[in-house]
Amino acid sequence: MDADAFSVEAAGVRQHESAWRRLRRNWSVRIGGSVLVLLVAIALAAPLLGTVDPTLFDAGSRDLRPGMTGQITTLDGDTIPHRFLMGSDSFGRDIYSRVIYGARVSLSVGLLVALLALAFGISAGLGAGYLRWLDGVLMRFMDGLMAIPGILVAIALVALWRGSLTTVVIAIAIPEIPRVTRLVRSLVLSIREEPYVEAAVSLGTPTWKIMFGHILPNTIAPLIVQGTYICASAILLESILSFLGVGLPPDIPTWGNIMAEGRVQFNEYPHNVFFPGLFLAVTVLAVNILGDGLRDTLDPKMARRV
Amino acid sequence: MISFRRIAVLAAAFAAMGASPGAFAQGKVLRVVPHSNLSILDPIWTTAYMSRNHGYMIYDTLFGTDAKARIKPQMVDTWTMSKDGKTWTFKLRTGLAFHDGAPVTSEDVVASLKRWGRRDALGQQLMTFVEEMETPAPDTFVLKLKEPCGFVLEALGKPSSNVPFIMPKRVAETDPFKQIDDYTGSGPYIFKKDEFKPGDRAVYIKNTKYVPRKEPASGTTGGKRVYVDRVEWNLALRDPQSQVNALAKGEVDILERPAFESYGQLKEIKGVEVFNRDPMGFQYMCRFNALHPPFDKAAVRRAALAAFRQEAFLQAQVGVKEYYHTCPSMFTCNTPYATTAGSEIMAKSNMRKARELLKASGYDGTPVVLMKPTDLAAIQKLPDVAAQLMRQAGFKVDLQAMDWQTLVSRRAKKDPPSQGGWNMFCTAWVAPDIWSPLSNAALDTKGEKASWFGWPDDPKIEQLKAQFARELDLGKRKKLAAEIQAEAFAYGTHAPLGEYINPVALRTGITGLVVGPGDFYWNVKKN
Amino acid sequence: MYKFIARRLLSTIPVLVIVAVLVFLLLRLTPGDPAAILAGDAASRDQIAQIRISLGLDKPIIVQFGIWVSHILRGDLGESFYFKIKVTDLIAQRLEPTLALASFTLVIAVLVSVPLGVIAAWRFGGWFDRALMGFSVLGFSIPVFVLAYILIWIVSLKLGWLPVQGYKRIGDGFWPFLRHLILPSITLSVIYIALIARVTRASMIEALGEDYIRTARAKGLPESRVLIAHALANAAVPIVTVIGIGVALLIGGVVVTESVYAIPGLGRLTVDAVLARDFPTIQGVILFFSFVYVVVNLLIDLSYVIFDPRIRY
Amino acid sequence: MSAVLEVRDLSVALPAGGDRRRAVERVSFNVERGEIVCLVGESGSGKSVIAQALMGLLPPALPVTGGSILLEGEDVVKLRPERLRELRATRMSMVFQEPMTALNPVMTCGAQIDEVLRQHTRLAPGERRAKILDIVHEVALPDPERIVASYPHQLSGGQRQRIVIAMALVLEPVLLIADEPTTALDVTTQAQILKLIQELQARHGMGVLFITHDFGVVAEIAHRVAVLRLGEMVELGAKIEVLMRPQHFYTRMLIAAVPKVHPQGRSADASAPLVLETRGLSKTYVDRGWFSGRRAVNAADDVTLEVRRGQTLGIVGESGSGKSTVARCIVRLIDPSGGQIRLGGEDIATRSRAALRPLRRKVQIVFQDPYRSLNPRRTVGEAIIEGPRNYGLSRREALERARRLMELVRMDPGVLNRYPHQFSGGQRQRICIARALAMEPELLIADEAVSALDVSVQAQVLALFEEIRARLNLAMLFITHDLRVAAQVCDYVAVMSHGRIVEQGPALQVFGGPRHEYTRALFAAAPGRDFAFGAG
Repeated sequence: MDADAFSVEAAGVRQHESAWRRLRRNWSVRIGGSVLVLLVAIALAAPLLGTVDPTLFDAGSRDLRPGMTGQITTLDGDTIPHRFLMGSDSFGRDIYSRVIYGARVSLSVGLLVALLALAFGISAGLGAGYLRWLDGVLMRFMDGLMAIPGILVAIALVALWRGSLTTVVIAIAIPEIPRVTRLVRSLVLSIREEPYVEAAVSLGTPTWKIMFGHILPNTIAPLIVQGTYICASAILLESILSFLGVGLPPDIPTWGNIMAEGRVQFNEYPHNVFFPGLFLAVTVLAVNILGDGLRDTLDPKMARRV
Repeated sequence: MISFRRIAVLAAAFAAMGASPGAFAQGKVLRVVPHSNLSILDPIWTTAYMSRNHGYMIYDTLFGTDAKARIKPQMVDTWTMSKDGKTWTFKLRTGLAFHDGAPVTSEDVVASLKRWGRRDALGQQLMTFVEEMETPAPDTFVLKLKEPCGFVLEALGKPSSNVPFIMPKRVAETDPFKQIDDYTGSGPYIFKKDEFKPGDRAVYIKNTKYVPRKEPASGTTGGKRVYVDRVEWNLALRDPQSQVNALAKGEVDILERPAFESYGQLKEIKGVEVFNRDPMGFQYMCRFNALHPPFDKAAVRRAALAAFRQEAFLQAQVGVKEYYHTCPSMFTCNTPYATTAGSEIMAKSNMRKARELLKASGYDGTPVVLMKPTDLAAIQKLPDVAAQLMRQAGFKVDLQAMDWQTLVSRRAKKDPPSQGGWNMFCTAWVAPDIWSPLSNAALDTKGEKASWFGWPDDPKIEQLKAQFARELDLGKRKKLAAEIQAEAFAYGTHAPLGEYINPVALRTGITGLVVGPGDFYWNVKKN
Repeated sequence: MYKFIARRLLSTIPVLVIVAVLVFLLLRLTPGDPAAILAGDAASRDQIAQIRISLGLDKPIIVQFGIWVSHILRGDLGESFYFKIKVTDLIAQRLEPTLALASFTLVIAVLVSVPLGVIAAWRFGGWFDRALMGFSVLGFSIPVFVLAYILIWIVSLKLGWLPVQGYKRIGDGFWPFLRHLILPSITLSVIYIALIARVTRASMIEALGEDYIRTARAKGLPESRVLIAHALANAAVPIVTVIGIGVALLIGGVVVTESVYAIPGLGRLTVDAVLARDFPTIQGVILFFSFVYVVVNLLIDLSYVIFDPRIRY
Repeated sequence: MSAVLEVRDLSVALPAGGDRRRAVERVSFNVERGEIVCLVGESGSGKSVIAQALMGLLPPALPVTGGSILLEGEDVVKLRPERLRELRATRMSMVFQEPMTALNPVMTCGAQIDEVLRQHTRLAPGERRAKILDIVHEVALPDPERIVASYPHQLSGGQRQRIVIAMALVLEPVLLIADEPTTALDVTTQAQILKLIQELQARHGMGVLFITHDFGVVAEIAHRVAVLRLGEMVELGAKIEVLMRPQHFYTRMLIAAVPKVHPQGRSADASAPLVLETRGLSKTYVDRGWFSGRRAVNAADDVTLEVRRGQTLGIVGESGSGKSTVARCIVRLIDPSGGQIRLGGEDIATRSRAALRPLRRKVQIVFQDPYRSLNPRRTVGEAIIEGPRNYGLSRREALERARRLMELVRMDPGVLNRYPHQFSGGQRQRICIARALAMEPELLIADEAVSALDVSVQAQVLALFEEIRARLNLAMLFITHDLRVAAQVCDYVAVMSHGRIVEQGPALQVFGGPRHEYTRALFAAAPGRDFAFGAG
């Protein structure tokens, strides 16, 4: 008699295979994930990939086209011949090394911004979703923050606080916080109405345990998805800040800085913009594709929305 | 459904919003991309070069400086100096009129000089000699001095900021510490106030009533003849690549200061030429802060000097071979006081020697705080080169990027680098500012009392400079200058890094650009 | 309905107040002394102190805020340190190009993206849908300025079709006005198209899954009518909403686009002001943009009344 | 009589990865003019797929792979899309399950009916309007003028369903397909809609294919019945034949599972100890907007009831009657605004959360939706031991208890480390019961706990509740909208309407002789109430 209950609803059961397996089967996740893993590997292994110190230059080797050979003088004063795989910039720096090392900065910016925005957003969102007295004040504040176009906040903050990794990350993260907060809050508000949370209440589970044991874990999937989008837009925004001259100091090799410096002679030496631009676009694309894949597999409800 | 009538109404509303008087420009328009933004329209209130250039468009001057640095009369027709040298009488030439039609009178001149005399450094000095300014006739004014003064004409014909421009009396009576808001001048162009949008554009139209002098134009002197109907300064076009593109497409006529990186492209473009109107050009230098370690020691400064190969700086910063040359002199090369004295340490720059010097100096590894401006393309690569060369020599370098505004306020601080001070920065000078030991601010070695930042303390230089000032013989002066330079290199006041020019780029067919220390737009023809 | 409108109007007040507080704090709590900047290079300590007093910077911060707000309420945003004119005048001067660029972009974006999104949703999972999704992800991934350079290089320099830079007032003739706007607008619209097409597609897919679509089909209506009268009409609210939210994106894009194309609009003004540390202008522009953003989204919220009768209470 | 619809060997494929190869497997049946044929089956039986196939509305993922659908001789399967569109609404029409979502919310009802006329006729606007008002009048909607100008959200569910019916019938089709048209409606509304369909069918003489899972409805409306199981037709015949003498074991099982509408008549011991007692319990929701005035809604008003050990009190009511509010107040998921809740003599209505904690375990609740009642990220074992662990039981002991309880609810204790998504709805509901029982409660509340389940599963879970109550001597509060279910398990019944209890008493008494007018109306509306399923 009971066995029949199995078969009748077996159709429903089949579709709920484990999230991990669905992830691995999803093409977006596969493509975006592998490209990203590759980029991270490149960033980590930068010194091993035939690069030189990305800040080193030799004016005699300036404006070389990709593949040409020139020379580089090391900090020890030795002059060594060097093949400029992606050409050199108007200083005579090796674009290839700068792009490879730039991956470290750009990826860190993306990751740190996402983590920072999520950390603050989650705290604020949990607070607003669970503490009624905090909700009104906090959400009005977030509404206000959200009304200021993010890029303006970022530009103003970086320009006024002077560019450094910390300030750039903070400045890009701040405008993202209200969005995360809103998301977390709405998730908390809807999850706390779920019967399994009510069941936990009636089981005598203390509030903090419900918050961290029942509610937070169920917000993770949409938050990971949101995190990837924040990461992608942060990498992009960093390059825009650099382009406008309010990003990280120009001697730090970020993709945005390489492009910002190369744009002066874009028509003549497009490789200065092309290679970092390509890496940037591929990275952002990979993160976005990964985000789409994660959303489709982890958070089908949201998938229908955007 | 949106009806056509509604679209028409919308379009009309749009048109009404966009329409501005005189927008339908007639005749020849010269479209110029100036080197910077024009934000202040009072050339007496500020020393900004853009405001000076604006002044030359709409005002005229009593005297001017020609291409060979000689003072020539401009608004003045004739002048006399009394025997005792204490009374100067000037007669204005005929036909001078302001844009509103009123004739230029001596009262306007006196009021203008008074205001200038409150703001300009040289003007202030002149005013200490002036006892009285009189206006015996509308075309005559008289300077009565307390004692004879040798630089009356030099002051009145001063080519660069602040220039004693002649304004109408009512304007010149504005508080010198407030900006004027009436831009009536008597110069070759008339300012279109209604079309001026800071950060967008400034427009000048030909002053058809202007009477030029007979002589050919030279520097700020001679006949300021106008061959175009309208000059538009494009203040919005700041992106270097866009500037080149716009010039290539003929959307603008002149780029005042193309980025060095752009010359390679500019020379390739058909219909575009490059022209240098400031032959003496600029000199680069890096300045040490002698107050704080590690550059409080001459030996350390000299180690840096030994590391600084001028070619490295020039090649990275300028790049275009024909636009730069190394110059071992602290005084502009190819000018009277140029010398090689004491320059061996740089002229024969040698990294091995730099390392030895640094080791011998007892350098303890204190990082050099090197300030880098991020928004001045003409000098922003120098600090990077300096940093790399110094690192190669064994220095520790803390390269700090900031905008020029910040750099300027920070370089004035005498605090230690750890408390918001600094060790080093790089900059560029126009030739006339440094071509003599007296004008070269970097050679002010009065220690903390020195007028320029870095505060080197070398009484010997000061003593030689005093001698130089009193010496009248050119040969002896040259010798003194050489001695001064040798001592300066030995002390390590600063590192001269070579010289460069920054020619304008213009469309073929634009001719007649005036050579001189500013960007002037009379005499320019457009085909 | 009037209650809804009144409530929505009143609810923008706290938002604007908080915007004002944030903009004020943003700049007042950053390092750098406005007085020193205003005083210029050669100012003495006394002069700076003098300027501090004249700017009211010596007063307690709360008093400064009060003064500042009272000025704003009187329509006075102060005088630009850098441009030396009233910030309100400055904004007025720079408004037209930005307005033209933004509205033109908006028109292009909506005209292109909504049909694309509708078709993609209709052919959900087909090649068109995949291509559009691919394009939209790509649109999010290319920095605006790189796109701008590529477009200029191809369209203006190689093909010579359009000007490379600049802005012509509509008073200078409609055709020059349009010619100068086309390229910047296309550049700017790419990301916007990507965004709106994505949302259109998603909300269309959701709408197409609703029961009333099945009802409409069961009535024997042709597909076009099902798509537009039923699905799109119901998907309108999220689409219109994202157009409003996208205004923030547009403002960000304007800042970059105007810099590349040398358009003397508010975006350029922002960059110039920031680089010059022109505090009153930065505050003014951010405040203005935020105000526009709030108003646009207010209007969009009010437009729900048209799109969704359920809101009319 | 001639067949308006002939379905022959219809097969519809399922996409790969489904639980079976075909959604519908070689199904054949006729619908004659003037006849109502009921398609009956549980969820997943393929009955709705058939309905959509008839209209040509199947999604591309579910293609017809064989057979034919002849509508007045024309094969719908082979028709060009244009012709198919012509037939819809003119020859065949459809009425859907969810009246709340079946209408376009941004179009007035009149415009939606008008669309049909504009699409399929060349009538002038005035004629169309007259026709619309006619049909709206015919489906017995009051004030047609106002209704036509209304948007769907301004109408009640029953009214909306009437609009859908009006839309379907305005062009007098020969075939009406009704896909569970009353399932989402309250029982009284359901009765009205069923009556309307019967009347209209009789008046217009069309064929009706009526799809339902509810044998009560079948008994009420059908002429003939077809029973579907997993896409196959297992039985087809006249109503009486199928309901009274089912041939197939599955049909027999289904019919046996239908709860009887008459209470079982257990003698309730009125002297058993009182577990729960509410006195004047009320809950008022106050909507205090910023700018709108106060609006108060009495969700529960002066509710007084008692539950004794070993006995079940059923609260019966339609949606919005406040029955769930009462349950949630008792568990203190929401705070009552007045009255007392006495649990074992102690009033918990106003206790603080902290003070409430020791008493929490005495009352446990099982919710309606088995899919949302378990945290998807926790194993069922974790779910069951959560409560006992909160009250200090060691993990080992708690797991031991969980295993015992799994056996009690007829589940394999070995599956404790699985996640909820690996179980069916019925199984999850068993797990929820185990979770509640793990607290060793004195009172178990079942809030519509079997409403979301198919009738066969429902019967099993009901039996389980009954067994547990008896075995553990529990007090139970059973909340349901379904009179049959209430009759099945309750010793006492309270009938609620608009937040108030209108009648309560022993089940036998209330069911046998309802005194309150509302109760009588409710009972009268229960479909198939006079039908003795399988009797004979």
